[in-house]
Amino acid sequence: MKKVVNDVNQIVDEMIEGITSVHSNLLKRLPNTTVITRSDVPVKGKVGLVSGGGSGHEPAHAGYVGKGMLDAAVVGEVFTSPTPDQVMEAIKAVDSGAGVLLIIKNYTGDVMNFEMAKEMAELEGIQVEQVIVNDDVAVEDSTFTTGRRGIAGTVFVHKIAGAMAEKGASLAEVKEVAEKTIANVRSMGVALTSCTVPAAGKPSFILEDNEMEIGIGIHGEPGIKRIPLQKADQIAKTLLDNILGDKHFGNHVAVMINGLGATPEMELYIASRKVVQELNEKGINIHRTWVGEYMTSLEMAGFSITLLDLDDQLTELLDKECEALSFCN
Amino acid sequence: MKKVVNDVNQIVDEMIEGITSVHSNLLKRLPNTTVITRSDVPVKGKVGLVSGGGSGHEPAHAGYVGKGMLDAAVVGEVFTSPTPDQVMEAIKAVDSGAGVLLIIKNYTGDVMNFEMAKEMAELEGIQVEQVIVNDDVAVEDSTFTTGRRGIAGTVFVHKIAGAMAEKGASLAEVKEVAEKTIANVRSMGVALTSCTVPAAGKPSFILEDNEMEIGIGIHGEPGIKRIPLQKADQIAKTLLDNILGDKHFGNHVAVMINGLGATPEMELYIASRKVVQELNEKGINIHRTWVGEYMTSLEMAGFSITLLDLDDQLTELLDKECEALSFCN
Amino acid sequence: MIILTVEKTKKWMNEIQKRMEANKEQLTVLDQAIGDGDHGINMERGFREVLAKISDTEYESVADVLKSVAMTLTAKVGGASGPLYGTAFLKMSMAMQGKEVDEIVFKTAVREAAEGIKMRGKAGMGEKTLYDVWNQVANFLAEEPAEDWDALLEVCQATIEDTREMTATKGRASYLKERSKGHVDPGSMSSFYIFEALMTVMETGDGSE
Amino acid sequence: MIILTVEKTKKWMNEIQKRMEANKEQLTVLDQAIGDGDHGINMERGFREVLAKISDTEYESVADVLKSVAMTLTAKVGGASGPLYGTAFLKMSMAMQGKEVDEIVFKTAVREAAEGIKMRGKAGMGEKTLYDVWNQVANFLAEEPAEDWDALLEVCQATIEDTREMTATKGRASYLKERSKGHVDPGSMSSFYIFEALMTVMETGDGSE
Ligand SMILES: Nc1ncnc2c1ncn2[C@@H]1O[C@H](COP(=O)(O)OP(=O)(O)O)[C@@H](O)[C@H]1O
Ligand SMILES: Nc1ncnc2c1ncn2[C@@H]1O[C@H](COP(=O)(O)OP(=O)(O)O)[C@@H](O)[C@H]1O
Ligand SMILES: [Mg+2]
Ligand SMILES: [Mg+2]
Ligand SMILES: [Mg+2]
Ligand SMILES: [Mg+2]
Repeated sequence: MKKVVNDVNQIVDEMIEGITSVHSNLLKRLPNTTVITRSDVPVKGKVGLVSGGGSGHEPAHAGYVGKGMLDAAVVGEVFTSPTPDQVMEAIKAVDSGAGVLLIIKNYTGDVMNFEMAKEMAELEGIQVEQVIVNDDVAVEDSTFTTGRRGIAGTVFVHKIAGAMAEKGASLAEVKEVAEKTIANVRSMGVALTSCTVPAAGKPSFILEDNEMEIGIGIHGEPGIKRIPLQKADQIAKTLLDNILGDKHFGNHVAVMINGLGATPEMELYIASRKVVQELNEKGINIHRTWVGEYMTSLEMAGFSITLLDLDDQLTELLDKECEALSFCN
Repeated sequence: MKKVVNDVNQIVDEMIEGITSVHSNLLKRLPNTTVITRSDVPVKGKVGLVSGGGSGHEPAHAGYVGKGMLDAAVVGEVFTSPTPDQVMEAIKAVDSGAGVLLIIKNYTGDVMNFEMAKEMAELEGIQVEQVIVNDDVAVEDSTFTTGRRGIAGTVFVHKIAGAMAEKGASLAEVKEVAEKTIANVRSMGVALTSCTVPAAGKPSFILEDNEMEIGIGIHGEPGIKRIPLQKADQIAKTLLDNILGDKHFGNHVAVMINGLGATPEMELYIASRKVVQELNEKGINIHRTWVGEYMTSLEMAGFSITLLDLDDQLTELLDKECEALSFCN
Repeated sequence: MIILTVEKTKKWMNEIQKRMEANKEQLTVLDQAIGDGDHGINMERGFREVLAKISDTEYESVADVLKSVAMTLTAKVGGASGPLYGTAFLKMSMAMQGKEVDEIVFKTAVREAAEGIKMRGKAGMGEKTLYDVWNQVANFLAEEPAEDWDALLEVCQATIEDTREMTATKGRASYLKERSKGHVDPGSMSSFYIFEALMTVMETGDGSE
Repeated sequence: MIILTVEKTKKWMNEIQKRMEANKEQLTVLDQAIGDGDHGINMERGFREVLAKISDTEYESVADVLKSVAMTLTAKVGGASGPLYGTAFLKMSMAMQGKEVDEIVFKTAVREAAEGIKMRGKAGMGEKTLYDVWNQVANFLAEEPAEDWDALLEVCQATIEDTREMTATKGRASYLKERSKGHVDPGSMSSFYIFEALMTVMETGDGSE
């Protein structure tokens, strides 16, 4: 394992220190927590937005904290949901009386820990709602199982709910538009290499030199199948076809091509070219495409594609200015 | 070699198509060239700024094209300087009569190809000046040899010269401030793993599991020495000490912690934490720190540190708004 | 007969911690196969923190120790296993509140823990989670005396083996669907260590040495 | 005696192209050791483009062919080697302009090419660049008749070996300082193939078959 670290047990702490010391004008750390918030929380009269999860997905989630997006990101150990007490600290810090929305990615751990925090916060009289993002079409959508994972599409939920909250909407309204976004967003990813959890010291899985894993999760959870490495166009088409086959999309979408960590931007753009071509051919208008690293999996090579079906409201909220470091420019 | 590509011979072409089709509102490709320009060139009355180099350093250089930064980026084959005819096309496209400044990184190939283009452009009556960035303190500064390489510090030169040009300054003035920036900027990098040039198909060099290369170049050129992997803080301190030892810095600097491709943001922030600490201890004020991927080396793991010594003029220009995709937010 | 005292409970945690440390890598490897490769790391961290917390604290009752354990696990583990084990120990603590821990209390506590896991994780039997182990142990205790520790461990082991052939429908392994078959559930394995640790404590006296 | 015709020149390019293709990997490996690992890729691409350009074109003179070669290399190679080889062939073309290529013209052309490289690359002898080879070849031709091709190749080879022990002071290898020792200069190696190709053409008749 080759990583730029000091002590594997201090990674999260030192990363948070790094982020908040570099961006002290925008962000702050709640003392003795793993919570990063806007420097001006609680924002008077505004619904507070809290998200988070295990670390190793940077820039998620601290990169989405800022005016017009999240109020706080709760940081867990690498690939491990943060604990309820930390989420609770975040809720308390961002609540200005207008209530708090938790944006949770659909993993058993995240859901349980955030729900426990919600219960604790409600006991203290804070109004808390939650939405659960489950955009990964690689996993079967079933109520009998854990269901679909939340992956890169979560970033659009942060953005749109954030813009809605910034407008002064009520908790119910913010929750409603977050749920609409979740209903409208779909993603799927592919891995070319594994990642290595620092404390584990060894790759999470092994892909042979000619293999790739279609439908990979952002924690290195296996996907749909392991097949021989294909050309960029073929990979992009497979992911896109799975996404388009899962839901009927209208003719106006936002697109995200998300690098999982080690894939050079050069390759992301080669894949993007095909995505743009395919959507053009299908007569689907692209409102805007984000290409870069938004929801990573440590140093995994690979990428995901996300499509968000837009209506007028979502478009307006997506376009609103914001100040989070990793999305707003 | 595991890469998201179609045909290794089409990589550059397809990447350019990807970039310009995704960002068609901001950027365009000059037909039948490997030149990416602002969509509104030539900008009336403004000095034109052209940079570029081999590809494989994305987001350099197309990510720095936009209002307030570059007018055009000339894209070469992977790690290979673009040819004079392509540079010439860029010069012609951006010249509005106010002249053109070439921002060249100090590599024999880049210097020769850009100089040939300059000669050609001058024959056609276009006023062209050039500056050569050589910020890499890992290489000896000597007039008898090729001298120092241009690495991540180049991005600050783009930004500052770009802001100056946008203000309506003359070619001589823009060149002067670019040269001041070059005189004030220093960088140094470290590699943990090699990169693989797609057409070569094999890693450019091999680092053992416990080795790192101090002073690496952005094309995988070897650096100062190969030593056992150290802790993040130690690495950051070594790079910083080399930079601070090379030139006297005042007490107001801009900082860039630049990932070389495969190093997760998590690790960049762990290194950043140390850099901030060290500078604080030395009483050097940080105006702002950029952490991310700005001048990469394909999928190399590692990072570089850049320090820019600021005065009032440089600070003002660095802070000016701009619209390039990968620097301005 | 009182079967758990404050001292014994502390010793139990001590024994768990040893096992989590010794098997950190095994649990992580199991989790790499069908999860995200952090279960050993999570459990080792959790019980390291538990020991740090309880070692120097004076407790009035077993319930108090277990409450401390529950809070620490909940606050330090995260992931799926944090809330689940946190809930399990909290439910045990609640069942023991104000009582000395004799066989009846102990058995009720384990059943409550299993129900707590079920409630928190929304998983039933056969979904390839640690609930399988806790439920089978509770079932065993409902029928058999709480002194046949070897038999109890056999139940654990058999259940672990059963999880191998199951298709996961809860937790991270569920994403794999049929591909989750052929691998033992990591959480069931860590639950085994918890009961194995308990057995060691039970068989080596009251731990008040 | 005329030693280069249009046909022979085309054949020369053909022979160069074959060698660059066959030795693409070798040149790249040499460049990986002390450069950035693209020299073989650059040369193979360059001469592939040269052939594509000149094959179907009718030329009036050797000078015209070489001008085409120079333009193509300049526009298609990039890096350090593009301008250098572009300049070399352009200078040869200029020296042959309006002339038939006899031994005298040929010798002058090679000298001009070497001077062009020196001017463009600002490198002198012993800096571990392809200038070393071109300069030594030009020196050899100043003394010896242009028909002792074997001897000429020996000069090339000896120079390549000399570059091995040099410390680079120009080009990318210069960043390595003393560490550049022990490796042959990739550009010198590709220059060798250019002269080797020329020898093959010279020794197998006028290429007009
Ligand atoms: N819904 C659930 N109910 C009961 N146990 C579960 C559930 N989901 C997961 N588990 C247990 O948690 C274990 C994984 O724990 P761990 O790896 O620490 O958390 P995570 O899956 O968040 O990385 C699984 O092996 C399984 O036994
Ligand atoms: N200043 C120079 N003068 C003469 N030859 C040079 C100079 N710099 C580099 N070279 C030659 O160019 C070769 C490298 O070419 P190439 O790898 O294609 O370009 P780059 O170094 O830009 O990647 C070197 O081996 C050397 O022979
Ligand atoms: Mg986990
Ligand atoms: Mg090169
Ligand atoms: Mg796990
Ligand atoms: Mg080279």
